[in-house]
Amino acid sequence: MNRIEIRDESCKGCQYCVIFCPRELVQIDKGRINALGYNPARFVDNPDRPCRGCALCAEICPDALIEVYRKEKGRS
Amino acid sequence: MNRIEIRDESCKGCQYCVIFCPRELVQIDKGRINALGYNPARFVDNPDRPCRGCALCAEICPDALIEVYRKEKGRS
Amino acid sequence: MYYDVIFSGFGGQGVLLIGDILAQAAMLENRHVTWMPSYGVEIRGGAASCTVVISSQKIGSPITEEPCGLLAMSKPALLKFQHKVKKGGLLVVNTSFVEPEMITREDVIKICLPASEISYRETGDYKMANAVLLGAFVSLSRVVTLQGMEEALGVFFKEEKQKLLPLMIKALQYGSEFVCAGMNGDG
Amino acid sequence: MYYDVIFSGFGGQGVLLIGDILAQAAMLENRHVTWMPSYGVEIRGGAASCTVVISSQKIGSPITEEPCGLLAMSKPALLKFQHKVKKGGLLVVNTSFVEPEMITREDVIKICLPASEISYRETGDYKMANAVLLGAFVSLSRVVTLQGMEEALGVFFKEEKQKLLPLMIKALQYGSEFVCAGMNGDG
Amino acid sequence: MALTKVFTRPDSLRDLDFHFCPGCHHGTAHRLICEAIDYHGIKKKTIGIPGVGCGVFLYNYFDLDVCEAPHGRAPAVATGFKRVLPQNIIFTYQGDGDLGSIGMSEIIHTANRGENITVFFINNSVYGMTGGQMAPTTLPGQKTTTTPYGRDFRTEGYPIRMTEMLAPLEGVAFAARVSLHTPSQVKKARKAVLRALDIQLKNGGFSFVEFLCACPTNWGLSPRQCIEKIDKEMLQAFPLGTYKDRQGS
Amino acid sequence: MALTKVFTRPDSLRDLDFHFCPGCHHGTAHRLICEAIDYHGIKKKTIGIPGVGCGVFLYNYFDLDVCEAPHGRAPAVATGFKRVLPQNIIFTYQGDGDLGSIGMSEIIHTANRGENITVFFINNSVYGMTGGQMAPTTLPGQKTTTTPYGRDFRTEGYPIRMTEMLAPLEGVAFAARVSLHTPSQVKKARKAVLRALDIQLKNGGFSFVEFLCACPTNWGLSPRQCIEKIDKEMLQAFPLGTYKDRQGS
Amino acid sequence: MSERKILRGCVALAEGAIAAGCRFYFGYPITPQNDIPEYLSARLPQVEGVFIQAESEIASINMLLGAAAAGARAMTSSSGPGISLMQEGLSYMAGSELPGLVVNITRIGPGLGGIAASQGDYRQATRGGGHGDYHLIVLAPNSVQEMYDLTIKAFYLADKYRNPAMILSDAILGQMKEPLSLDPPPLVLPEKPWALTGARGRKAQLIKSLYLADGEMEQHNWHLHEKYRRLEREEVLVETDLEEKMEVLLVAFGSCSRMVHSAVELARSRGIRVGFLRPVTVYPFPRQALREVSREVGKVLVVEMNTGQMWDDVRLSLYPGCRAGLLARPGGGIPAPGQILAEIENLVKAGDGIDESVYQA
Amino acid sequence: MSERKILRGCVALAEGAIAAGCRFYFGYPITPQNDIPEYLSARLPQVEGVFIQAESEIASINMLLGAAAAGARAMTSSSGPGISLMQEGLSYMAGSELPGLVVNITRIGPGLGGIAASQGDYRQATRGGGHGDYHLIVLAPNSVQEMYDLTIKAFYLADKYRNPAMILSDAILGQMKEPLSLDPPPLVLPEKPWALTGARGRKAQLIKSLYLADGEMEQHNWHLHEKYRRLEREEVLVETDLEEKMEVLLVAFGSCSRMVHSAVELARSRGIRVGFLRPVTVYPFPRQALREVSREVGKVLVVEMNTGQMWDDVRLSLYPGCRAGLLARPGGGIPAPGQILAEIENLVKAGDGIDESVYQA
Ligand SMILES: Cc1ncc(C[n+]2csc(CCOP(=O)(O)OP(=O)(O)O)c2C)c(N)n1
Ligand SMILES: Cc1ncc(C[n+]2csc(CCOP(=O)(O)OP(=O)(O)O)c2C)c(N)n1
Ligand code: SF4
Ligand code: SF4
Ligand code: SF4
Ligand code: SF4
Ligand code: SF4
Ligand code: SF4
Ligand SMILES: [Mg+2]
Ligand SMILES: [Mg+2]
Repeated sequence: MNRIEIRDESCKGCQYCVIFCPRELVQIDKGRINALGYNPARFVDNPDRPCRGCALCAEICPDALIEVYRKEKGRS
Repeated sequence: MNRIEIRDESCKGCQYCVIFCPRELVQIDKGRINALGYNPARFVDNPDRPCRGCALCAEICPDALIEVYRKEKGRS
Repeated sequence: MYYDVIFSGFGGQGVLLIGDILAQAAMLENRHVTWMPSYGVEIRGGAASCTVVISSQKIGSPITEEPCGLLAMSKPALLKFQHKVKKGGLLVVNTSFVEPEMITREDVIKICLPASEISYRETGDYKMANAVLLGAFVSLSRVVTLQGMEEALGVFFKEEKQKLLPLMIKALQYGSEFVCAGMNGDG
Repeated sequence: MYYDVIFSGFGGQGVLLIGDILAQAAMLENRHVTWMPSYGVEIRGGAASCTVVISSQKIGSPITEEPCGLLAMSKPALLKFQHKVKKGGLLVVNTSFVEPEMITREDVIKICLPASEISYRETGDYKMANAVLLGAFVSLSRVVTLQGMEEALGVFFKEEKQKLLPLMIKALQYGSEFVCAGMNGDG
Repeated sequence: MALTKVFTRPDSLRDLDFHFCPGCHHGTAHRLICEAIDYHGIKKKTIGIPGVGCGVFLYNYFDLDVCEAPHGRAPAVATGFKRVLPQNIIFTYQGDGDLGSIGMSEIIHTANRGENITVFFINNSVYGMTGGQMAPTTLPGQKTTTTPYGRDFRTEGYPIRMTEMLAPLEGVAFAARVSLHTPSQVKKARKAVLRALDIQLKNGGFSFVEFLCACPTNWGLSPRQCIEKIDKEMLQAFPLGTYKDRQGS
Repeated sequence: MALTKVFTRPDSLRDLDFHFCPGCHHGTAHRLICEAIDYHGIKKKTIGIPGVGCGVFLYNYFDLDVCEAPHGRAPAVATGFKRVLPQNIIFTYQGDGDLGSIGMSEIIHTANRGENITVFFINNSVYGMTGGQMAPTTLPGQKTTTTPYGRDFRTEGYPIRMTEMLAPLEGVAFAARVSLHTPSQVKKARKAVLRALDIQLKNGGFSFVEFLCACPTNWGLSPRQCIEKIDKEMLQAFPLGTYKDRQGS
Repeated sequence: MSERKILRGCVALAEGAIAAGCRFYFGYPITPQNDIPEYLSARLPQVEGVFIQAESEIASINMLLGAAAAGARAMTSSSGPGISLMQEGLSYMAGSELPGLVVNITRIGPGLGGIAASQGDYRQATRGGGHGDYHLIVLAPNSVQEMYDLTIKAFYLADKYRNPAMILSDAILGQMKEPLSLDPPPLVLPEKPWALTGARGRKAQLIKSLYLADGEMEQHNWHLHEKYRRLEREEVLVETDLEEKMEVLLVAFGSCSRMVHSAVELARSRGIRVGFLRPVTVYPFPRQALREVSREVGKVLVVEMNTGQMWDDVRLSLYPGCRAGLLARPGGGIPAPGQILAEIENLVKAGDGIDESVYQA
Repeated sequence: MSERKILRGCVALAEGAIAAGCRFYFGYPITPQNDIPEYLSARLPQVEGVFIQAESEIASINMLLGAAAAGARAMTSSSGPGISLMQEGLSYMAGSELPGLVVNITRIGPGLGGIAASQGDYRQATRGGGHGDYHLIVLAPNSVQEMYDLTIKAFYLADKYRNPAMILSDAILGQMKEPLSLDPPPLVLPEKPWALTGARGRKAQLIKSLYLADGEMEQHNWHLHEKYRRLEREEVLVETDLEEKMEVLLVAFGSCSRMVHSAVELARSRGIRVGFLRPVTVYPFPRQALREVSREVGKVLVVEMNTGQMWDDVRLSLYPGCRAGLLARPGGGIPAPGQILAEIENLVKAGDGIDESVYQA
């Protein structure tokens, strides 16, 4: 149930998040063109290999568009 | 019979030649002031320790004022 | 004879190129001509446009406040320039990218054509939309002859690019025919 | 009242300093005064000189073409400046370095003194020759009082340098006395 | 079960879209610096000085006092600032054209003086802003708009390695080269940025971080291809690492 | 028995007294360069470009074509010459203020381009011509007219070692530091000068010779004391040696 | 017959340089002149020329100094801030009497400025931005054809007078395309016995700007001054389009003169008798020509894309009694023909004796 | 009572800076201004100030830019070639509206030049040697007292107008000693809410010269222009020494005006009615004052130590019908009072309507 939020109206479709998500949960939305004229990235969770909340996608997004939500660990 | 010639009217009395002659054959002529206003260096040969023609004095003179004359070696 | 036109669209749509071609054609027909791209600050942006002035006299300003014609390939282009067009001037709009409702001018000659679709249909490539629009523009404005245009095209599509030449010509002709058909049909 | 004088010699002889002292004395006596060193191109050289102008009025040019006085401590100094001295002006020459025969001007008041020897004799140091000459110059020109000079000296010889002050004063006085003696003797 | 936001934009970074091209790493560098400013809690005493290049509009994005500097001269401007405001945190943000070409003299002398400032250096191997001309860091053989036949080292020289050149200077307390092309490199880069500012906070002297960055537009490559180029070519020419890290005094 | 003249002024050195102060090593450097020009027989194709400093009047002494250059920019001027006249021999002659301070950018980029010229660098640790101000090579603690309290490395930095900085650049074929304070050092210096010009003759790339020199006037020392200072202090801060010697291609 | 092509202004200029025999380019990137180095980086190697991207504008101008001293036709180009950085080098070149071409495709100033068209560097170009008593020869094209022709001319004048020359242009002229005839005059490269090429077959010689003997610098300054006066006498270029009984004379240079000429045509079509004068050389400025023309017209309107820089030159030239007003648009503003026309009409209506006032946009 | 001391001009200037609250100096050695950095390198640490020997003049001006942007009173000094290298930075400072003092103890130009006194940088100083539409505030002292006083004034004006100021002096004034009163006005450092000191307690702010929005640069240029016009209205300083029914008016600035004033005294002692006018601010130039004075005298003689640079400003100011001749001595030549007197006498004899000719030495 971890998840990410992409501010997709500002996304430039560079695909870095797509390339680096270890779970392949980010895709380029070919069916949409945002106001900037790009096909934005989209988070598509997959129950088989759910989001780790690892934030690699966020780390690599050069436009700082990704927020990551993680379920609290027991201990912390 | 090796010897040096110092263009003493251009000498600035820096004493480098005096310092570096291994035979102590160059002296500052305290009794003379040249046109530049300096006490110039003077070559004073000494039969006890004659000039080697080594040109160390000439090598070190920053004003390029010293010429060195050496007797020809037998072989050369 | 004096005519000035603004070609405007997104970067990559080839508006600078068709301006260039028109200028070339005008030169071949022994007109005076200037081609002036827009330029902004040192910052990257999507818009591209150019102004072409054609005249039988020496040309003063290469910039125009009140163009005789506007060829708009994108929404921002239309919005930015349509109000400037001279009364009775010419407005050529690519409706593949612009909704016709966005045209607010009533006092100009308008021609709307879905150039990108036409381009794809006629040449198998979306990229010839600019030529389609240029064909339409030239046929209507008659600032140069269509023949002159084709000759000018030859200057641009040489060597490796030569294979594009027939496509370009086809697109150009289609745009032109589109207009003539309309003219004949409408009156 | 207006007086201008050039002090000139080799670098190291202290001609700039005595110019400075004279200027200081003039200020203490509420005169207008300027002190102007010579300056050349960016190249090292032996000559040094300065011009001091003293006036009861605001001073225009700090440079002079026709000085009232010249104090020459070296041959080049004499050769360079003696022809400039105003007719009837004053020429003070250090004959320890300059042969009196080199003085070609006849239309000026001349005073020749072997200042370096005097300095050595009177103060045990060759270096006060400048003060000896200054003393002579001031006594003859009377542009400032000898007392003013001594006061001015106090400004320059402070702290570590204070021990030089008595020597300086002595040299100054000797130069002055030399002149007065001559004046009395000669006429 | 509650979800915690574990990654978001730093506070010092304004909520504004970057003007950078898709895949340009200027944005990543911007974010990392803002994160470090937030981490150290120095937003209210930091002054940024961008060089002229695609980073020149830094003032739009950083919620800080910012001063423009002539092309290449940011280190001199920063020196002026730091001497007047020794308690403030001063950084420059310069491209490879700005710092390595026209500003070579300023960066070396500022580093040599041990000026207590931090320099962030964006090495994308071209002049981004002016349209992709050769930079001092352009790779041998690389085509740019002013090396249409590829950079020829015989007449145009080899890429200059700024970090290696600066690190030996005594005034330099910290010098590191990082890259921004993979998430793990970004994490390392974060540490270098934090350390550089930390040193300044401790009056340790001059600190320097070089970022290897992509310029997809002027490399004529997709962002994806850019990652590859960095991996295969840039890393060879510009080895990553911390070249110097001296304890602050 | 006949006496042979075994040492005299080189032909390229005009029969004129130097304007340099007593004990100044500019004269020695002048002589060595002229000797090397004579040795290589290149007097008629050599062009000298002095920087601005006490060596600026080189044109009075060298019997060569000589071109003035703005302070610090001799390497750029030399580049212009060499590109127009690749068959000629081009050298610059620059002081430590000229080359190491204002001209830092030009020397580094010229070296990095591997420009096939020779640079003679007179390091006397001060600005001689302008009256003894601090140079980039001034030693820590050294008093100059602009460091009346001694150079403070905390605000003014450490002496910059130009030879060490340039040698690693790929374009550099030869880089050596020599000294002129003893006859045996002068002999070593002669070899370095010869080698540097030789490399240029063979189109080997950029060659560089740094001379440690005394400025008795601005050091406030007698020439004799200067020798000591070079021996005790300069050699420590600026180790002698050939830092690079690449075969010409 | 001469070849006709449509070229961008910057490219025409680059081709002009090549036609003039220039084979050496040194420069540093800056918008809006990058078309020149980019084009030449590809073009020069084709003609065995040398293109160097210098590390800075300071390096550029000094490489140019070196190449010029070696006797070559050589050039650099830049814009605003880059030209400012060249001022020391330009002063040295003028002082050492070295020819060479510097192109300024201006941007807005002061400071970083913008890259839109501006004429704000007129003073810097014509008054000498560097130190000392000197001038550049400054040519201000107003068409792509002139970007080509005047570049050739500039090299010729630079060599003839042994003085650096400048092309003062802007983003409009640099970016726009127009047809031009590539019709270079036959290339005759002058002898340069003063150039330094190694002392083979002659005595060693020098190029320098500093003269040390007594009075030598003063003499050198007068020598340079005499050269500038000769330029004023012999090399002034001016374009005029006059009428009988003019009511008002318009003066403008460079790209701005294009808008002004459009306005002149407009005004004439409305029956106003307007004259037009364009300095083509802005240094030497056509003082004499303007003086003579202004004798016949009481009112002059200067139009500039700055806050009024050439205005000074115009007022220094006018026939006594004649007054000049100013229509100024700095910072990228372009005086549109309509705006100029309105000003002309105001002026005509205003009656006699206009005030020397500034008309802002 | 104020302290009186004999000081060298450069030292007086340095003391003036300290009296004005300047605590930051950045500079690079160059003759004949080395007395300023050398003196301040010892003096500033005594007042907790900072002295930095920059690596170049470019670094100097940009350090100054930084210090000024941080809100400090700061300065640099240089001469000829060094000032040329600062032109880009000066243009940025003017464009970013940053105060700060630049001192030019001029040397001969163009090029390397010599270190003797010259006024050949007048055009560069007053016309803006850098790119774009801007001006420096330029003060030209003619005594050691003014080296002190005008330095204080320059800091004050720079802050008031947020514009860089320049002291335009020369080797004569820099080297000479005169008595002066060290009588600084009470030091009131202005608030600088625009300065960058970190955004504590307020919003983050910017200092920049580039404005991107449509029309913003044009507006910014007019804003700067309005500042220069205000300077012209409110800050002109001029010294006059006039007579009734003057036969000729002499105009000179800086050290040259000293020789000219001597000549004026000489002429008066010979019964010639001569007036004297000295621009103290050379930018803003006293156009209005000169216009008014020249109304009463038909003949003006400009005396300059260059080939005639201020001459333009004088001619732009004169009352219509009044003409100005020029006595010029560039390259280190000093117009001696006797030479000037001779010229005055010629002029008086010449009758009406002198020609605008150049009198060379
Ligand atoms: C003095 C000066 N010269 C040239 C320029 C033009 N210019 C603007 S940015 C830039 C270089 C940009 O390259 P870089 O520093 O590598 O930054 P990037 O855009 O690649 O991040 C240049 C040359 C300028 N503004 N000022
Ligand atoms: C642009 C510029 N700045 C400053 C100067 C003044 N200047 C002349 S020589 C010199 C430095 C001399 O020092 P260095 O290069 O070490 O040579 P040295 O005299 O010690 O041999 C300086 C700063 C100048 N001529 N031009
Ligand atoms: S947080 Fe990790 S797993 Fe989740 S989308 Fe991002 S990269 Fe993929
Ligand atoms: S990394 Fe960021 S900008 Fe790139 S595609 Fe993903 S969300 Fe969009
Ligand atoms: S040649 Fe050698 S031995 Fe002879 S004087 Fe010179 S140093 Fe002495
Ligand atoms: S080394 Fe030369 S200058 Fe020095 S004392 Fe000896 S001869 Fe004279
Ligand atoms: S041009 Fe290059 S550096 Fe500039 S924003 Fe685009 S990708 Fe980034
Ligand atoms: S000042 Fe120094 S460097 Fe210059 S000539 Fe004298 S000793 Fe040599
Ligand atoms: Mg870059
Ligand atoms: Mg030195």
